[in-house]
Amino acid sequence: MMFLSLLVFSPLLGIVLLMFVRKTDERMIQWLGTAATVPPLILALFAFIQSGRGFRLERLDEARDWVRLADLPFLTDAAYVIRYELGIDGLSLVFIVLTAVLATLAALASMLVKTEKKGYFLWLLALEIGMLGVFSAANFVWFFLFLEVTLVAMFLLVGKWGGFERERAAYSYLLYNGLGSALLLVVIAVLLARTGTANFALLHEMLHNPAAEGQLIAPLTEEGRRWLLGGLLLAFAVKLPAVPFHRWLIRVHVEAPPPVVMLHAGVLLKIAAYGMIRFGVGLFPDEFRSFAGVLALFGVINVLYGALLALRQRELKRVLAYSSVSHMGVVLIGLGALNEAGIQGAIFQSVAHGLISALSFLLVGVLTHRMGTTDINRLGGLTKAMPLFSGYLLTAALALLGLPGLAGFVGEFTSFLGLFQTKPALAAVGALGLIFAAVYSLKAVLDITFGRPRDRQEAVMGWREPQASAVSICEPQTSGASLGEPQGGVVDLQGKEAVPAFILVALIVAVGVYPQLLAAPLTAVVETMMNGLGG
Amino acid sequence: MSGTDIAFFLLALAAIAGGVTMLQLTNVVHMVIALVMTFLGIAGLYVLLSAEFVAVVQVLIYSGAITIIMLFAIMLTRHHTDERERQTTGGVWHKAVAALSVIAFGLAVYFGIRQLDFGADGSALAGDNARAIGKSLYSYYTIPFEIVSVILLVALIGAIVLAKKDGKGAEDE
Amino acid sequence: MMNLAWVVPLFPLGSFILLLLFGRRWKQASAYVGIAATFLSLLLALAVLVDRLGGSTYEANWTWMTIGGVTLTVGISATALNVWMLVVVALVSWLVHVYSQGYMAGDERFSTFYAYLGLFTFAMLGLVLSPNLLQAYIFWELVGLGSFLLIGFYFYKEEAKAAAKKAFIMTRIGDVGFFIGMMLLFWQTHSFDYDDIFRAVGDGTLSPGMTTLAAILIFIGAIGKSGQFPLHTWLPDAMEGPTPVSALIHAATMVAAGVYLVAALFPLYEASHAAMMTVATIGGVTAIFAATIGLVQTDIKRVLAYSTVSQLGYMMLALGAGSYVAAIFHLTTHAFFKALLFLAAGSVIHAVRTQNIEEMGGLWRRLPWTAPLFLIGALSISGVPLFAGFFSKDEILAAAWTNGPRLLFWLAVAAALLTSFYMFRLFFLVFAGKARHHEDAHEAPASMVAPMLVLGVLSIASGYMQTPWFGSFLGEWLTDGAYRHEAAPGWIVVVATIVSFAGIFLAWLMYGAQKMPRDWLSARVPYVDELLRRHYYIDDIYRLTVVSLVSWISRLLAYVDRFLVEGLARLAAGIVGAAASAGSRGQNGQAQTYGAVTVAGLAILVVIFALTGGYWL
Amino acid sequence: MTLSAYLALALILFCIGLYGALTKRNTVIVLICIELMLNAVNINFVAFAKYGAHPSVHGHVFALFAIAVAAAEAAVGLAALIAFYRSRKTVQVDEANSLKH
Repeated sequence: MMFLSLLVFSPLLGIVLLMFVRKTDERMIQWLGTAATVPPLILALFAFIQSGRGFRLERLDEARDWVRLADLPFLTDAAYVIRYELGIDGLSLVFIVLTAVLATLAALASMLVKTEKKGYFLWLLALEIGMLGVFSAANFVWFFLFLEVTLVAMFLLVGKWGGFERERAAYSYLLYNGLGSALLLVVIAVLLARTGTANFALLHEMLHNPAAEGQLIAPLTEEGRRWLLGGLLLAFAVKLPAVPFHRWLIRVHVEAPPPVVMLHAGVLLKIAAYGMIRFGVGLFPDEFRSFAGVLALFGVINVLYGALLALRQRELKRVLAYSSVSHMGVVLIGLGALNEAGIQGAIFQSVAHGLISALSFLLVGVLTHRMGTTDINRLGGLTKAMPLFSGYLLTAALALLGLPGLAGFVGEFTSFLGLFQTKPALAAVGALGLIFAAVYSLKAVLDITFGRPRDRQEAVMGWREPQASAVSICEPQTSGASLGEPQGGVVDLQGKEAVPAFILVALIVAVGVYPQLLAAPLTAVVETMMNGLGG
Repeated sequence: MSGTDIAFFLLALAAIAGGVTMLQLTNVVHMVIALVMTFLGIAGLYVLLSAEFVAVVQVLIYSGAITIIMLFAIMLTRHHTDERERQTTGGVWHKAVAALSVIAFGLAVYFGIRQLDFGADGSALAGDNARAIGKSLYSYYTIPFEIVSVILLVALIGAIVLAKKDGKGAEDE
Repeated sequence: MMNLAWVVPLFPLGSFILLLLFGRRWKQASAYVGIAATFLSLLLALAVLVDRLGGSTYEANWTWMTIGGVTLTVGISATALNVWMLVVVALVSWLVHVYSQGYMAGDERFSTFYAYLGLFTFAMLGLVLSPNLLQAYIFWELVGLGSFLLIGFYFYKEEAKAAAKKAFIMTRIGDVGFFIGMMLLFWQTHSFDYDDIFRAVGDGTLSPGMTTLAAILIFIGAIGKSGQFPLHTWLPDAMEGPTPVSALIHAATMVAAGVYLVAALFPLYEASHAAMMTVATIGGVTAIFAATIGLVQTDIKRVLAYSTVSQLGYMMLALGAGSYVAAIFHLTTHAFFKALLFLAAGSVIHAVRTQNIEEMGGLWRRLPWTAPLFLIGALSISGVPLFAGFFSKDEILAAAWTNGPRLLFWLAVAAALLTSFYMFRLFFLVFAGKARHHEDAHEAPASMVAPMLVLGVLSIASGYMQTPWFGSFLGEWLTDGAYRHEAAPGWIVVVATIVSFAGIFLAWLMYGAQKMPRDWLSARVPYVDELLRRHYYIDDIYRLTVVSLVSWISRLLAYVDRFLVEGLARLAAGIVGAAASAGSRGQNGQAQTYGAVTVAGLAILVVIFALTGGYWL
Repeated sequence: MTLSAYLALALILFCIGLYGALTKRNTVIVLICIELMLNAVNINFVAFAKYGAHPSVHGHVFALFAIAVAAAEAAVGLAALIAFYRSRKTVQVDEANSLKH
């Protein structure tokens, strides 16, 4: 079976074909780039539907020899062999589908990108390969390789196609995430050295089965495991990001081109959540217990910190950036709960926030294109001129604040449900974040869509309410008109732009109304993990 | 104490004495001469280790060829050497760090090799080892042997290119 | 028909979706979709009610989400209370749908309005059918959404924007209390189902402390939604929405959801004396508190809004005093007469295009339908005998006397006096006296009058479901026959009657006959007047405490984020940079120095390995 | 004699060579010290060939290879030295410091 390889590397076809397209043929590039994201989408949906009908995902596993590091007589045959291994379970599948869907929608939304379109799509497709690979890898080394592909692709996408301060944002991204990766690499290297394998299933077996303990190249003490888990969690905390490692996220959200942020906030941040669940809970369940309290505490801090800072921001992208910080806190809360509800909640929250932030940034892209700014002070009353757009924006805000019936609620509810059963007092404090979420998202969105309508000229020319004192302590406001100058008058969402927005809203509502859709493939995974945790 | 032991100690003493003398002397030519003693001592040790062929090669290459070209190099480059000039680089710190590191390294390795003994006496090696080496070189080690010859050729050409007076430099003089 | 109860909320949902998709094309015809949908809901709800009266019951659950071994469900539960609420909501909603066709005619976003109404009705119907807390919470928030959207319907008005935001956020504060309480109950009982929770309360699985805590936390949700003190300030502001919305959401249905919730969870509250006392106290305080503010308001809708807050306080007081039936009874009658009052007010506003009662007057002749209907509503809310409000209010006073603290009883009586006073102040100012430049004021179209007529009838008739004279039909049905009328002393009825007439008389003296100066109060105790006009400065207190505290913390965190966190990152980067430049200065070109350092490093590694044997960790 | 005696001798010579290579100022002497280190290694090869776990002639062959490479290294090193001397008029190691900062 080559199914997974096909799934992961199918965007390569698009990359190859794009090479032959002339740089100036933008229509063709847009068309081809979007089409190239469709094969993985079809394959992912096919796998999702099949698994829903009882297909066992293990049958998709692939393995091939790749590198043989050492051939020493006293080692067992499998030791120090790094294989090309792909394999998925319900957890990966959910994220793969999310990635495939968002990649296609981001490619659609990229029609607003005007400069160097060819290179842009090449890297966007590379980014998709990396993301799909991360979730399909069944082996630590390949996980890391794919992770680095996303790092490089994202760095270039931010650095070349971003806003005014794009280079700073790109370096910030690269530095923080590079450090996280380095830490991850150390952990992977130590694990590989001690166990002789990088395969998740084998590692799991070796670390848990007392009988397999003898197969370890060298013993791994209790303390050693705790250090490894600590390193792992720290690495992913940088990538999640947890406060105080969140500054890069703000810059990337503000500076990166909106379609790229759709993928970044939608999928890349979730890699950290995926990593914490898969490796943290999966490989070191016993040690994870001792970290659970810290994780939950950081989760609550993230939630409140992000929400409180989002209150102050007067630029839509910043509000969304801090809300991302806040929402990632909910993921930590779910993990910190360390029970079925919590872990499921963390996964739900990841998916839900993926969809919601994709929707938000899709709309941010349109807003930037139409008004040339996302500065809340310069906008207002958009419902008049752009009723459809405003409706979608309001939906995004409502989803962001966790309105029941939309996806955000399911994630928050399930995560908090988990934490309330282990640390009710902490959870109660964290629940206050729900209030702040309502305040910041409504404040930002209502200021844009409701109230006195302002025309585009006013927005661009820099009309500003005389309340400098409120603004002064915020960061210097960048208008971030990265997608070229606004063109034409203010027009509402057009057909081609409305399609991705509609799909996202439909998904958000579907998950919110009937979460079992998402819970079904996860049941087996969560159960396995809970068994690992010993009840 | 057998004769071999006495021979070993004498040769070892010669080799170490040559090295230490080299470190102490100030005249460059004297230093090279002191090292010849070491090389010869090592050649003797090879004989003790039943490696006559290697011993001969050692004498030919080291005591002969290499020493000679070193002396040539010294003569070609030597000019107004002041005997009182510093013979070593850096200050006290540099030397201390170097010495300490070397001693620490030596001690650590010494504790590793102190007890090393595989119990083999290697008596089978005695005798016709030149023939054995020849067979080995032209059968088992053919490819490495060829590669070494290429390396020597490259070194030869490289040395010529490097040492050749290049036109521009000559004009400057 | 009972097993079709789940279809009831789906009609308005269908209307919402259809109007969202095609409303722009249908324009004014959108109203018919909404009216038809709610009418179908009403018919089906009535059918369910008939079934229920026949004694059948029905409960159904569907899987919503599985978490490990736990399955969370959504479903419907046709208890007496639920079915009763279903009918009340469906009825009022249908009437408001009909009324809006006239009131909102010509509005640019006419179809959007009906779509939102549909969404709200769906959520409200879903809420009252909930068999478990989780579903209740979901629909609880969704009704909040409907309310938010409709308050902000006139989006271009800054006040509407602020009011919508405030409504959502204030109720959210309450909702978080609800959320926490719900979670605590799940933590203790591993279920959201009402039945399981009541069982846990009954067999002592739930400790008394936890019961009290959860009950009070959930009550905070009710405080937010029902506009109880101290989270009531959004409700008067919510009057920025179109008047039919005020009638439906902010008078008859959504704000009563808090009362419904406490009633639905009544066994939980009954198990905790402290929780009951809290409910009663908050209710009583709110009743008198809001009534006093209502005395001085000049906006017709705001008077009614404060009156709503006050009446909701009554219902809470009844619940706290243990009289579940009285609360639901008052909820029902209040839904009818307050909806009537709001719709009549809407008709007045429609006629004179202002909301300020100081600018109205002498409208009795000009509005021949509206004025008498308004009078019926006013008489009913004032508790004048033979009107619906009289019976339900009497029931509450009796309950407060028998079970509650004496103080709360007297507060309720005082509130009743104030109620009839401010209602008739309103009546006299608007309809009596001489006409003030409203020559063009004319009666509203039939589509607006007809719903008011229905409500007018109900404002009288609904009282006879539960009277001391003809039997307690409602009470027996709601409690499955276990109801016994509180043996309250007969003088309470007399006191209530006297009080309501006293209020009306006082209002007549001041505003009708003008025998007493209007500034009687403000002239004597100006600061009290000022206090009332400023709504007890509650908004200002919030602005100065909670809001400024949060914004202060937020500002502090912004500094922390910008200087401390960023500073630490810069520091780390600076250290690396400094180390790099130091290291580059170490690159002095001396090959032997490099060699020495390398060898030193090698030596250190070799020594470490020699000492440790190669492995540590 | 035992293996460890030869190894110890080789170690001492290696250390002498290493110290000299790190501290001597004259480039020729540094090169010679490196030759000394290579010789020390050769002793190990030959010693293991006789006293190692598997006595064989392979050690000798490796020693020969090492000598060949050392010769090549000496030749290239001295050629480089001559070139350096020609441009800088010096053979002192510490004056060859243009590659810095």
